[in-house]
Amino acid sequence: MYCNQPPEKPGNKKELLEKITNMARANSLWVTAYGTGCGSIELRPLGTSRFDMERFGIAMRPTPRQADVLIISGYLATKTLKRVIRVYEQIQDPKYIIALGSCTINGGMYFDSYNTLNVLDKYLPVDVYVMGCMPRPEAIIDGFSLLMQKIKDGRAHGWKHYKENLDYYRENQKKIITDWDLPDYNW
Amino acid sequence: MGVNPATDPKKTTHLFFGPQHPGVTGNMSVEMWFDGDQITKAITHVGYLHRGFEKLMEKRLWIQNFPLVCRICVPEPDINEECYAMAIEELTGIEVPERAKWIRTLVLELARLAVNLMAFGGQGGTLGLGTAAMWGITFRDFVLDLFEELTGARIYHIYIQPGGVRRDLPQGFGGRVEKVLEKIEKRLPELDRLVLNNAIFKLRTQNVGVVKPEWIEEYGLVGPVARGSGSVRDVRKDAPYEIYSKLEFDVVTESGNDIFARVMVRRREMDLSISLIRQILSKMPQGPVATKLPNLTEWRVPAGEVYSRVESSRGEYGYYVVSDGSLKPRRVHVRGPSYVHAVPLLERMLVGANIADVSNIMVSLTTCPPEIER
Amino acid sequence: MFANFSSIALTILGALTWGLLLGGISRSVTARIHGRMGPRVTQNFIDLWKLFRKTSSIHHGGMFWMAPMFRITGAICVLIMVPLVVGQNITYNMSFAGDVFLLIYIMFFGCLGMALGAGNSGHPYAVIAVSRGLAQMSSYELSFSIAVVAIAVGLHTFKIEGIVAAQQAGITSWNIFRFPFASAGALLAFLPMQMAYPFGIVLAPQEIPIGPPTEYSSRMLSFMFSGRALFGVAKLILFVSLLFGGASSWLGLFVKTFLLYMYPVVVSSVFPRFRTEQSIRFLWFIPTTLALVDLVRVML
Amino acid sequence: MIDKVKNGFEIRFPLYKLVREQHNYLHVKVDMVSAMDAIVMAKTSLGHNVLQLISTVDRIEDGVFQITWILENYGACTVLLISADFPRENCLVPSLSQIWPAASAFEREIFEMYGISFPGNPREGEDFLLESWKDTPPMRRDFETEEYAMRVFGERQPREHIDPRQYVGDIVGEWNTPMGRKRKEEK
Repeated sequence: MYCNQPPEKPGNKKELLEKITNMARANSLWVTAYGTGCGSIELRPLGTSRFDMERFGIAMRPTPRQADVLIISGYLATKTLKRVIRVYEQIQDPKYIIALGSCTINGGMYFDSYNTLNVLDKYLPVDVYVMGCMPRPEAIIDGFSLLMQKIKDGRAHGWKHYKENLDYYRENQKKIITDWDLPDYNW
Repeated sequence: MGVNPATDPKKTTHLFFGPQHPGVTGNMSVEMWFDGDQITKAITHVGYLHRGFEKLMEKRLWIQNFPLVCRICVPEPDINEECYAMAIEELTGIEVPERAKWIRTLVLELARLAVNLMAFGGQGGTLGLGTAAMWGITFRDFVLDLFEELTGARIYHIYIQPGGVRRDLPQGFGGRVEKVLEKIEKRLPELDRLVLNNAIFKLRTQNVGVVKPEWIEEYGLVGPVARGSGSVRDVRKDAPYEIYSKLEFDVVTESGNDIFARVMVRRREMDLSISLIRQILSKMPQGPVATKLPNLTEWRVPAGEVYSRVESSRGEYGYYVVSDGSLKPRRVHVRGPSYVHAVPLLERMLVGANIADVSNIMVSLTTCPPEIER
Repeated sequence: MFANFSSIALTILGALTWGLLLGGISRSVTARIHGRMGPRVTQNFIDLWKLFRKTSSIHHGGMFWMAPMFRITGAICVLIMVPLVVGQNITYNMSFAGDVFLLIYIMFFGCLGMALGAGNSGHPYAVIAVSRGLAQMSSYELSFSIAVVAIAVGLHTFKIEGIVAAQQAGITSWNIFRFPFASAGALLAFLPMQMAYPFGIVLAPQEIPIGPPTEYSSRMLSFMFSGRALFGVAKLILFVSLLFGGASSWLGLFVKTFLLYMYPVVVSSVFPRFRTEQSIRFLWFIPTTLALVDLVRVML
Repeated sequence: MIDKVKNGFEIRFPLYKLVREQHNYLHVKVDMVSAMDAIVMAKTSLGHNVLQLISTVDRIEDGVFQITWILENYGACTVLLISADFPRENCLVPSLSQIWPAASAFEREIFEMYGISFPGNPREGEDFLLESWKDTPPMRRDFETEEYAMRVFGERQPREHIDPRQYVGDIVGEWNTPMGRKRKEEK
């Protein structure tokens, strides 16, 4: 009942309040615990003593409902894409995507594979790309700090873009997922 | 046609465990039906990480496949390079210099130590003992530092090549390995006290996730899963490759059949790896580390078929390589140990298990999805 | 009357702040045990504000929305009934004779509300967690109730104020020394109350991510967090009043609640979880028996 | 040890072809009719009672699929590979899932990847690695993965190409080569 209506278009918020909230958002990024690819092996050292992402307020949340950030850690197989779309749409606004690895940018070494996406941007709005195969934990922290800066400046609106151009993204997604059985928009 | 009692919708609950789930090892999922707290049926779903490696390898040159094979197993990539290089050496007859063999064994043992550290802590992590997981991964970082110095990368090393290794050990590398080993050895007893001497850990792992000894041959179980059930099978001992025949060691085996026995096997394998690394460092000969290869862009491997085996931290790893004498391999089939552990064995073990023990069992089998799906 | 209301409002605000701050400190302490730096102490305030400002588009029926309110209500009720600082009448709020029984009931009430709301979300993990949580709650409430009854009977008062007043004759008159077995039972029941490991089966992230709040997000989650912070402080103050002689000054209150809060934090970072039936078996046998020992001793 | 296995094959299947032999390794090729008999014999009387792998090679030029069963003897640690050629058209291979429960998963994968059917496998046709695949089975030699990737995932953005000679020339050569000196003089 609730999943078949198009999403509300986000409006403009009050300026000062939004600025303060953006500061809070940047300093409390909760990540969905979903290791979509091999890059997730470097997310584990990221939590331990040497890198310790909790210093920046970054924490892992087990459910997408409570998270802000979805990390696409590497290539996406078509079977995973379906789940990732579902997870991404269940995250509440505002939400951000960080994509790790060269394979999300342009396919990387899997450019001719029959089962992995080439350009992630066509299917999901990526806020920050971290290059490398695989990116070192320092690089991932750098990507996080870039995202923080974007949020503070109010420039991280991939989620708005996704809602406004939902038709474009849906068309691309349905091209790959031939047996589309998800709701039109699942919240 | 009656309703299957295991999936009767009136009596059982249908649940997807993963792929977005913190308790699942990597990106895989288990679909299960449960009645109360007891699982009545489980189906493993894999394929979320399928990259079509075997197809891509048929489209690449022999040497171009080295960056691909190491990505088949994320926590322990060297085993793939070793296995693939062994298959090529078998087909072409390239001789590996003596020192290269020792270096390869050193790298394999370091990787095994790193994986076991992560798996040992991770077993505590699935039960809520986050401290053990954190410590295990921190100690693993020390080993990754060594890899970074030796190969230039933390995770994917691409260090082993046909006919040797990419470069010699840096100056004073042995001393730094020894330092790291001492550091790990000093801190392991603390981890032991936290995990193995913990009454609740024992309560959760003993007599849980039992692998019956007769399943070993029925399913073809390998590695710590088989050795935790009394098997003494270890490719390093039974069919020694590289220089394992020159090292002194006993196969680690436990007879508990349960998760605790598997954890103990991993723990003792760590000690074994440390002792093997020490032996390698003390006996390593001097000499060249690589054979000169022909022009790699026009390198034709003679036609033939070969199945090469290597013992990884999760068990026997096999590469079935077929060449038709052309520039590219005809077929490379990777047989990861998780294949039988995660699909048929897990489906069988979960029936009758408690819902709280799913990720516990899964981690004790150290299922690694990329090597199932490739 | 006005003074009463303003003191209640101040109590709630202060308890919320102190609860969030304690949460931040406990995250740091856990991080230090892991060998990390840990987050800022104020991290929980930032999280709360961020959650409060997130949009939410989830709807699972009326009970789903009510659940965090139940929890907050339960927490506030406990908070305003327990005297904070001995001797300062302004902090007595709504203390009355026989409030011990009401307290035990109300502590149950908040959790029941949570259970109803989480059950209404329809998520299978939430339902599993609710059944686990209720089973465990019925077992720790038993030992906790017996312990409280033992203390109340021993001191011949069912008023918290009276229980606190009876402990003012120096450190040896604290109930933890006068009723050691009942206190041990109550302190063991304190671990599952705080959802600390080894009794963390309700919020087990590796088994049922993450239990009742699975479907809660944004504003609902922020209410739930503040409810948890309030409830945590309420429980701390209750335990300090029951076992540790109450607080004779503000500083004493902070120190005592802080130390008591750190006990489950430290215990939970070195223990894995029990399974549901193991947890219930433990709670039915050990803390209940301990509490019963003192009850029988008092009765005789 | 491996001689005993070889003798067994010589007695029972005199027409077998020896592919490769080592002290703990034997690869034999039998015809498709006697493949099952060979596997059963290896399991019951030759001690090779553990199924490690079922693999397939698409020999499109001969019009056959070569199926290889890899059996191990855990006691002696010897490997036995039994290969057989099956015609490529309407390929049917007997299933081993009644003998080894683990065979079911291998056979499901081969069905998906090559389209080879294993009559007798109760779970054949369940999705294993792929989801709703409608093209040619991907591991067949006549399936072109790069062409498929271009068609479905779209071409990836071309990489900015830099000619190293020119690039280095721009930086260094400007001052050091005769051409560079000349260019400098012209400036």
